[in-house]
Amino acid sequence: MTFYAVMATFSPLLGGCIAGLFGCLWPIMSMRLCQIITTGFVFLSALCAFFLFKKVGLDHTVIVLPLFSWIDMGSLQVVFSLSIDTLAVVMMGIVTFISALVHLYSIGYMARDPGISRFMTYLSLFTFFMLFLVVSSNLVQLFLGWEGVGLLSYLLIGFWYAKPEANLAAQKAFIMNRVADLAFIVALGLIYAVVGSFELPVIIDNFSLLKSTVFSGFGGSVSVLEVFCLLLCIAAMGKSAQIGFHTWLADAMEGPTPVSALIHAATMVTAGVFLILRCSALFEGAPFARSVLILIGALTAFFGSMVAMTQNDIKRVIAYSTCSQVGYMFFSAGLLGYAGSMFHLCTHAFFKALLFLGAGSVIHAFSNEQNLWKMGGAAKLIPVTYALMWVGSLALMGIPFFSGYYSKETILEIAWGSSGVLGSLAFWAGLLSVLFTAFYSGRLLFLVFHGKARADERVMAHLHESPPVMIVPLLILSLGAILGGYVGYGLFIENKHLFWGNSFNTHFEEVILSSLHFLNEKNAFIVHVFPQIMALIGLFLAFVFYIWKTTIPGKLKKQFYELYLFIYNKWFFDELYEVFFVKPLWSCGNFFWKQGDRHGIDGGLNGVAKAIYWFSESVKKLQTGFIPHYTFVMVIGLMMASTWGLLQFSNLSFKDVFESSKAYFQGSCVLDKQDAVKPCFQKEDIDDRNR
Amino acid sequence: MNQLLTIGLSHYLCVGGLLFIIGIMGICLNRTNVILMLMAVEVILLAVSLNFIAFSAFLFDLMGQVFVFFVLTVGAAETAIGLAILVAFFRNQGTVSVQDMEKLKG
Amino acid sequence: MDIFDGFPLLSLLIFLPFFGAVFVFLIPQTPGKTEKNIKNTALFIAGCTFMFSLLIWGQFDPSLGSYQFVENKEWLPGLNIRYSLGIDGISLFFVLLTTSLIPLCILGSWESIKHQQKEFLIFLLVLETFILGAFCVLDLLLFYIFFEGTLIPMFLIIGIWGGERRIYAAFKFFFYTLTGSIFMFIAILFLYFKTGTTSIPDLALYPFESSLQVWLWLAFFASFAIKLPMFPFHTWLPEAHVEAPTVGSMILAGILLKMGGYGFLRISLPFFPEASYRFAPYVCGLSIIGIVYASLVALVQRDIKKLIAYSSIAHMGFVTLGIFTFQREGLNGSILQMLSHGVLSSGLFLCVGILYERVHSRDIEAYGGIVSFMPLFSVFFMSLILGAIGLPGTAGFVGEFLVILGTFQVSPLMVVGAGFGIILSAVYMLGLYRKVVFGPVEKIRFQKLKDLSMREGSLLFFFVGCMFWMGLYPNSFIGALHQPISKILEYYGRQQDALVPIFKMKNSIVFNEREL
Amino acid sequence: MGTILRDLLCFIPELTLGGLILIFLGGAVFLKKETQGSVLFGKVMFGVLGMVGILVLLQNLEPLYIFNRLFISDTYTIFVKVLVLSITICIYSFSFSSLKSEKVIGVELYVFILMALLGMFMVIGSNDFLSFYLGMELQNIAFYVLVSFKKDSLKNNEAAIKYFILGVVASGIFLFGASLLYGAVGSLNFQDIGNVLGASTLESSSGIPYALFGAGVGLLFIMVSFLFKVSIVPFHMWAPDVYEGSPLPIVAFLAFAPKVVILSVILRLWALLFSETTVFVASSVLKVFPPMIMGASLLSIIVGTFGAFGQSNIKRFLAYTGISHMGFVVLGISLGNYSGMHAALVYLLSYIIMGIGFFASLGALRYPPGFSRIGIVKDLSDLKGLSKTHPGMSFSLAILMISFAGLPPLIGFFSKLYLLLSLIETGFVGIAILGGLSSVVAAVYYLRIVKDLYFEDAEVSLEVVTPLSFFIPLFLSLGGTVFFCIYAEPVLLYVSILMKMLLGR
Amino acid sequence: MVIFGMMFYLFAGLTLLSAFLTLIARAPVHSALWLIFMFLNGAGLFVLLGSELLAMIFVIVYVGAVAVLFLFVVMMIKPQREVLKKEIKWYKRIPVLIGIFFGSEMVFILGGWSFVPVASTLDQLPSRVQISNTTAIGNILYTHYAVLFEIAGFILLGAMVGAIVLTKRAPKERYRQKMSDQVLEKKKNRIKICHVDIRKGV
Repeated sequence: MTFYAVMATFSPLLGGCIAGLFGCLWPIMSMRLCQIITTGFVFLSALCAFFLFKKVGLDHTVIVLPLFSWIDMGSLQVVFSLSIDTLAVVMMGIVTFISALVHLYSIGYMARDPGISRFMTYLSLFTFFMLFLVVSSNLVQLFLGWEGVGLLSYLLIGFWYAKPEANLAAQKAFIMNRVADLAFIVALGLIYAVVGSFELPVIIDNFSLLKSTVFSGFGGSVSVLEVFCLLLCIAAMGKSAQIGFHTWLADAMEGPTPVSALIHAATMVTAGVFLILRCSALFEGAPFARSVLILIGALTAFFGSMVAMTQNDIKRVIAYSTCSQVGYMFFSAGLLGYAGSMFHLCTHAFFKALLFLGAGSVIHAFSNEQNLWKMGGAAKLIPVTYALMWVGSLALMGIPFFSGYYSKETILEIAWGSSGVLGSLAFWAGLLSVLFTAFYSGRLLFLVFHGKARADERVMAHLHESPPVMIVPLLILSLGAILGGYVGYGLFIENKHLFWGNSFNTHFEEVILSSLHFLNEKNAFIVHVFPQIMALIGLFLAFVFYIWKTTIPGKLKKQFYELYLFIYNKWFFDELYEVFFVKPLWSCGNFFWKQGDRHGIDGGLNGVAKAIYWFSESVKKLQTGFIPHYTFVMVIGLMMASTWGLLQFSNLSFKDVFESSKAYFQGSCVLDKQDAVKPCFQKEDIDDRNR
Repeated sequence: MNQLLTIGLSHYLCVGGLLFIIGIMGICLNRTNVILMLMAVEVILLAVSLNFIAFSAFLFDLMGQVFVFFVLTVGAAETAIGLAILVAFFRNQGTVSVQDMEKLKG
Repeated sequence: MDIFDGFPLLSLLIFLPFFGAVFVFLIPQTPGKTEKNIKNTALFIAGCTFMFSLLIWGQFDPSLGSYQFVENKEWLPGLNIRYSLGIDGISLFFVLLTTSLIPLCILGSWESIKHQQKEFLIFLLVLETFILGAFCVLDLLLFYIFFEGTLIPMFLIIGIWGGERRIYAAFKFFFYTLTGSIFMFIAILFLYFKTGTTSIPDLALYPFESSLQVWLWLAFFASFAIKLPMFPFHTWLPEAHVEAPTVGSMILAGILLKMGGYGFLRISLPFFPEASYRFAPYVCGLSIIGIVYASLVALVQRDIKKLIAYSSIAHMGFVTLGIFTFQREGLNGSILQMLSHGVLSSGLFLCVGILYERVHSRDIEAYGGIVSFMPLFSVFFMSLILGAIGLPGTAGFVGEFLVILGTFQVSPLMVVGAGFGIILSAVYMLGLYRKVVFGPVEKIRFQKLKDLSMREGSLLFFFVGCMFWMGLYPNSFIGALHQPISKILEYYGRQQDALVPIFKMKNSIVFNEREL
Repeated sequence: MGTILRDLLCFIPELTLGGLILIFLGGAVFLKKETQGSVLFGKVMFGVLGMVGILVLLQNLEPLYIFNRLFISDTYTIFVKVLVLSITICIYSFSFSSLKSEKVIGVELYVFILMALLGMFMVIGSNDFLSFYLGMELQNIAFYVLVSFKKDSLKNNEAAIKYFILGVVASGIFLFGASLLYGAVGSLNFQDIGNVLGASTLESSSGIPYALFGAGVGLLFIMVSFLFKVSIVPFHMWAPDVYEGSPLPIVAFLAFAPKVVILSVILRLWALLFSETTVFVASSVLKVFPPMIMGASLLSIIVGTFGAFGQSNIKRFLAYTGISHMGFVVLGISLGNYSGMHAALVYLLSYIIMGIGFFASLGALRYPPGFSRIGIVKDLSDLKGLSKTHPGMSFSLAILMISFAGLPPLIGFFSKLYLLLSLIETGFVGIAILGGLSSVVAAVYYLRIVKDLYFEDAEVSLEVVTPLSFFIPLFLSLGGTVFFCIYAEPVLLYVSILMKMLLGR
Repeated sequence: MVIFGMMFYLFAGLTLLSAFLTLIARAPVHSALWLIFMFLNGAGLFVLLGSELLAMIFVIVYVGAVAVLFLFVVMMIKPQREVLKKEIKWYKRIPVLIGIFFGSEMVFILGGWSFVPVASTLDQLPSRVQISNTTAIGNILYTHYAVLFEIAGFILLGAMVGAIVLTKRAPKERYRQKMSDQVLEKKKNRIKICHVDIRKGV
């Protein structure tokens, strides 16, 4: 059993290292061989993951395998280990499965690219880090995987290093993640200060301690648990590109499409959700943090889908749709609907990957053209992709019998079921975003495949179906998109206690979902049927706008131009960050360097140097070379010494000096043998002489 | 009256001291030529020998006078050397005035 | 330990490079022919010093609390100043850092030093003797002699083989450190006068009264704060780095900065506990400012070396932060941070040197698209940049992470300041990498750039390998550090609860009683 | 009659010197060629000095007052005489060739060197201010002539006049002080003065009787003339000009020999008058002297350091550095206690060791024939780029500069160490810090020379003239500088013997 | 007794006056003459103090030799009358003040001179009545201070040699005929045959 666990986690690393070492650094292996090795290893890991899923998921066992002790410092023990429970095994399954398909797909997609072996190594290393993150039991190991994933996404986004935009986007993504990870580091510090260990089970055992220790500052008192969960929430937002930290996701589309498919659809963005679910036990004790989650999730869902409507680049549309779908998962997790959010995560992985890879083959077909307004009328020319895109979009929109319907429906039910303002806010935001999702996916389909061909003839002539190596993964994914919902619902939602037993507490979810069964007739309609209607309305609107009366979008845009601009420019977040963060930092840096170092500290030092030089010049001027001056200085020295000496000698004050000299003038010391010895100036001696 | 006329040791010492001061000031205040400085040196030596002899007389000890004897010889020797250096300087410089001796400074 | 009991191991280690330098000095300097074997002999000497230090590491027994390989001989007849050597966990790793870096520097200087090669190698070996001496010595005055001794060779290296304003930089470097260490010298003499001995182990136990401690602490602080550039005294470092030759700045950043930190650990903390305790908030404040200040200034630098110099100021800010938290994690973190910074910054400077050899310019704008010509170099440069950023799995992370753990227990606000520094380091480091390595190749003159030669490749491989070793398995270092740190923290342990709340919110964090 | 013979036996070195002076003068008469003769006499000079050295060492060791207490001969005098002799031999050996290049030729030169040596021997051995005065005058006259030997250069004459006048004023002050002392104490013998002044605790009732005033002032005047000879600040004005004017070998002789002699006499007086107890006893008249001399020495450290800071002329630079180093030595002496004097002597010895090496290497550097300036190198900036043309010479110069700057591990550092330690032991921590900081400022200009040597490239390619005899002093001083930290016994042993003899009275 | 007092004041006054005038006199010759007058009065004072030998020696050595030497040098150098290059007003002020202050201090010290109880055993010399001053000095000079006497001789020798060395000027290079070289001169190193092209010049 442990063999499978180790093989599942570390085989992508093995594949990546082999391809990396012998593919890029010391290129003795051919490109083809690299692809085969990496894809093979990832498939092997997928196989083991599948086997593990059967073992752990179905037989409800938990595997814990300590690897080596990273830091052992008496009070601080950090031991890297693999601990696989249901949540981990499900995530492993998804990650390895999707990654295998993406590897396969990218063999075809990146065929003519010179750096294919480098690309494959990055992909398999990414898979390894994702798996390492998923299987970790302590927060430091999780953080290591977390940063590894961030690094690989940086490398992959910036894969085509020739394009300056790609580099900028990669750097932006990495820095945005680092900003969020600061919260993670502070959380680590906090947890260590209070609990003293990073092991998740230990932390969860100290739940009561965490709840009781209180930060009493700035007015009210905040429990440590609340702060910890809040920090985790910020970290998750960073990684899953939620409202505050989403700007990097759109720019990440600079990377190759398989990258977007793997990273920005299935795995990395969901790492944030995984973190929250992993620490779900803690979130129960942190109501404020949960409400933040819900708010952020709902807002992102609404924001993502709205912005996606106005994007012209096919990949940006799908990227913003990911953003909104992850928003769903967030607020479902916030509402304690863990199973629902996990289920939506799985189904979303499938159909979003399908959509991305489909978009990839579309771009491939249109010879690397990404702008929607330069495509059109490709339905007949690339019928298979067309069909698959339809499957993906339908699943995305949540049309019944497709996987999206089941998971989105459960989430909306949870939103509706959970009491409180936030629950209903989440529900209505979800509902609105269902409408927008339907609209933009319909828009995407109609612009690409229907209407007249807006691309120039050469592109249209060259338009052809993608090679089988790209189509097969698409087909498999479409199966998942279609069947995944039904199969998953049975497994994830029906007997959630049994399935998720060891990962998180699904009791609350049970309560919410059961409360839905005896809804009155009107509410039941809203919960069960209304979302589907909204989806159909959205689709119909898209059909009207882009097939039937193609002039309407133009008129609408002119009429609400500011609103359009506001939405198109992603609510001006980029410009906001530029003004509030980037500019002040640069000016601050300049100020410190110019004023601080140049004039401040160095100025002072050079000042001292000049003072020394001036003083030495004045000493040299003292030496006038004029003999009387020299003797004059000697006399001064002599005179100073003797006066000072005299004062010291007689420790007399000046009065005494004056008085004794007066005595001198009255009677000088007459010398004769007898009184040669007696000092003249004894006071009584003078008196008797005068008498 | 006779109080004033009985000459004590301190009278001689005062004369010696004043002579010494005059000698030293002679060098300090001298703006003209070096010869005056050499003469001032002679004045200093006279002052010192006066002191010595005054002490020797009042201490009834001959050490002072022997010292003056040697001071005298050394004084003569120094004057010789001083004038020799002065002559050498005069041959090169042409004048003996103190203000010309300012090449070495700084 | 047994077979080497009588044998003066440490003295041999210290003076081996010196004798090597004398040997190199004696090799006749006929141009062309002997160039080769001068370099080889120097490398051979540095190599066997490294082997020797590995032997010492092998012999070292981490469980022993006291100093090991102790030698004690009469030195100056009049004074009770003895020639005593000995190393414990902390100085062991610094010795290893030195002995491993110097051969690499000699290898690194194979082509970059064109004129007067023989003198360069001699100064290098003499410098190594002084550095090793400073780390292995147990007598305060000897420490001062070796501490000061390093100034002259470094001054000459910067001065003779440096860039345009090398003289200004060499002078500034020299007199900045000299003024600081004059106060230390007076303090050492005062200590000798007060206690009658200058041996470090005895002075650590001597109970100084607190008013005296303050003055002595300040004197030592003046010297160490300048050497390990803390915020207000750091302006010499960028100058020295920009003007020093590649190898010079490798040594300067790699080892010389560590002497300040080592001084704090070896002298300031154990000798003057109350004073260190009183000044801890100010030092932590200064180091936080240092981190943020240096990172911000690094953002706007156009010269690569100056950027890396400011980044090393920020990293060293972590070191002082870690030391003055008086937590076990803090101290471990600061030592690991010093070791990792030693490896990282010398690696980075080597990369800059390699670039400089090919393009002869240090201005960032002159670069772009290196990766298409030098892919291998870009990979090594990337891994070093990641180490500098402090990505988990690399050496940079371990140090910073432990320092943050330590600082958190003293005051959470400072952690935010330090964290801000970490983010900024990511910004300017990646900015540097993007501008230099990535980007389109419009600067035509890169056509003839060739990738890393075998020598440069192996050098960089060592740096990267060492970095990953420290990042992935730091336990190999922490084991040996346990005893010395607990010795240092002996005094501070008791003070645990009476922490001076620096920026701490008025919280009632109830520290459950953790064994220290 | 026995005593005269015994005294004469102890006086043999001085007598031999006297005889040699006469022989040299006689020999000079029969000389045909001017230059060829001086070479011959140069060789003879070596042998002579060696012989005198042996004679000095043959003296008996236990203290002996000769010529009814005018002179004294004990181990202290022997050691100081040997020290002075070795200094003269070293200076003479390296300056043999540089004298010719400075056109200072003629047999009389050796006569006056011997005369100066005779004067110094007398001063060291003197036990009475009278014999001290005569010895000092003999030495002065010899130096007046030596300094003004190059009579055709105007600068040299001006320096000679300045030295003469100021020297005479100083000896005038000395005489006046001696007369006052004689008046107060009645005899000029050191022992009598020691007994009268040192021991006499004064009745505190009516204050100090005026005679002791006179004695105090007299001693003060004498101390002033000593400080003049050692060029301490208020009386240092002559040093820079005389050093710049006179030829380098003479400057070397002037910079070391008289200072050692005077400092040995100061130490002897100090030991007599200031035993451990009386230095700061309030009642003694002598409590004035230590603080005053400490003030003077601090002033001279500061003036010396900052004077040398902007200097470009080498000899003037040497003058100012000499002043600052002597300031340190006198600072050590002014502390008055055992460790102070020990530190002062160590500092003096290390200054001599380093100084001779420095003078030797400077003396060897000459301007190339076609250059605007001729003879021995004059300007510090001419040293630029010496490392490229003469690596060996520049390396030795650099070592000496670094040890002058007081950087470990060379001898300069240890001398400063002893001094600052004794300062701190007597409680003057503030002054120790001041001393430290001034040595940092001093390090600036010492390292500026190292900068010139190594970092700059050459403007003028200097020639190096190194006769065989040049290497003896250079290797001696380099050896002393570098190996002090390893094997410090000889220097410290020498100093401790001097101290034991001095304080063991 | 009175006459002694009068004589003292006469001599002392004249010495001080002449010392002052030597240093103030405009022409160096006048100052030399005043110097001679000063020494005479000084000798007078010595006689008053009872050391007539030294008085006489003073007259001979100083007045006879040294002052005359001064006159020779003054005649040789003929320095112009006092011509001041730069007249500095302040220059006169401060040293004079210092001088007066120093003088008063000196008088204060020397004025109240009193003898310390002489602890050391002075070699009590016979009172001045029995032996004349000259014989007394002669006695101790050649017994007690014989060595110093010799050394004084060396000092004078040094001074003399020094004076000669300093003032001796090397004889001018005069071209003497060397008969032997003239005789041995050969033809070839005197005449050189060189081929000159037309209109080119050597």
